[in-house]
Amino acid sequence: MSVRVQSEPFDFGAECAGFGQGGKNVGAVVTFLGVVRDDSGTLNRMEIEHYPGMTEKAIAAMVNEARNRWSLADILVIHRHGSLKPGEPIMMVATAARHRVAAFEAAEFLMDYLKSRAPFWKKEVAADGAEWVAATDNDEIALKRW
Amino acid sequence: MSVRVQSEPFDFGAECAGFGQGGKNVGAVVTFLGVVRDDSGTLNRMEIEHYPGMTEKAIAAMVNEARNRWSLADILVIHRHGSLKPGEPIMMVATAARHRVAAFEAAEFLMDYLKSRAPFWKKEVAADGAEWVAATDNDEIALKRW
Amino acid sequence: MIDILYFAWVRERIGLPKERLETDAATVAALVEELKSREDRYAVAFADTSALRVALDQELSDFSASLVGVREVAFFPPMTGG
Amino acid sequence: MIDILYFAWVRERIGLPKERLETDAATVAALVEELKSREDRYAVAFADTSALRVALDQELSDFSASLVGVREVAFFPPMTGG
Repeated sequence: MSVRVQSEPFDFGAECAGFGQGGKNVGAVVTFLGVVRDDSGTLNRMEIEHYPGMTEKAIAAMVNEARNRWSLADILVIHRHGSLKPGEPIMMVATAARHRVAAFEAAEFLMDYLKSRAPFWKKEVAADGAEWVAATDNDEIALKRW
Repeated sequence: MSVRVQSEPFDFGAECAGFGQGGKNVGAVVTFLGVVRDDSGTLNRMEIEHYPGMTEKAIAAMVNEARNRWSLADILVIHRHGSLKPGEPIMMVATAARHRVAAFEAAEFLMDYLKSRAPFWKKEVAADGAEWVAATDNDEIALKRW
Repeated sequence: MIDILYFAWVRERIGLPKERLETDAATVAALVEELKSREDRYAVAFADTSALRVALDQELSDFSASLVGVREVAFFPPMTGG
Repeated sequence: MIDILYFAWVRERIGLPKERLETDAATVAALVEELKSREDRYAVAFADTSALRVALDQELSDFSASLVGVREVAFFPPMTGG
């Protein structure tokens, strides 16, 4: 189990390469990568603010909850903060389990909770101004599934 | 969009490395890796038989169906056949989309269909004998979600 | 002439992966009856067709389907890919 | 003495990330009222507390919660990680 909160980029391919594949009882690995989108084509950068201390605690609590709910051989969460360019990796989640359903569900659970319960805030900085990304009702609705 | 049916191993990390990350409108990548499990600790190898010709057609049909149902920037499916050792990658699926829900759903849809609608058959060969893996009721139930 | 393919334990029970047959069977079910009457190994392989799947010209089908115009029939257990 | 932290647009509206305060406020809501009465920028930032979240000692809480024993209060908009 590993959680990293960092400003540095990470290498998604390298993180995926060996994840969860050591044990005899791992049959399924799911990974999720979040990337800075540039829908308008005018994005200069995305700035991600976070709450040092609380961030790590909140993610550790989600990871523990996932371990309680599903039988998981391994979990990896990486989330960046600071200034990111369009196309750069923001964060990733990886889960390893015996069966695909547990691996998928745990990854989606972690994503839904990271989205609206980990203290990160995104600001989109474009040529014509900066705007904080607003949380949506769907973010809260997604949590009701769990 | 890419589908590969092959006996050769593939490199999961290398496949993940650049997948779906070129475009401005990709915000989410989901990947799934299936690995040969060895629950009993006695597995010698897994033999995967397939139906050449039908396999490629069946997977292409699933990929097209996924593209119709979700807005996807990219899809990758790799499935091996032949003789595999415990711990070796069997297959992988990757999806890229604007949002995480589409990427997750499309990946799960493809997995559920690959599981019971692509013509592959697994045989577990252990020291004390060989056995064809049986399909389970859950495999069929999983399809009802879509 | 029709090509008949067998996979997984169907192939093992019948003892061959493929054969070519001249048949007048109008449906998959009729073809199965014809095969079962030939030899025991077919009777054993097709003993419970509810445990089997059939593909006609590489598309999943069912045992009541017509064989008119069909060039390739494949019999196999439920798939276990992924 | 209590540490008060502000994040995202709450930080921008108030104009600072952190301050230390001596307060007798018994609840988060009372602290918010005290802050709002100090200066306009607080009144603007806290105009609609339904758009805000609060954490007490780095755990999500709510505006009716007691401040007894609390060392660190943080105000911020709904999170947008992932």
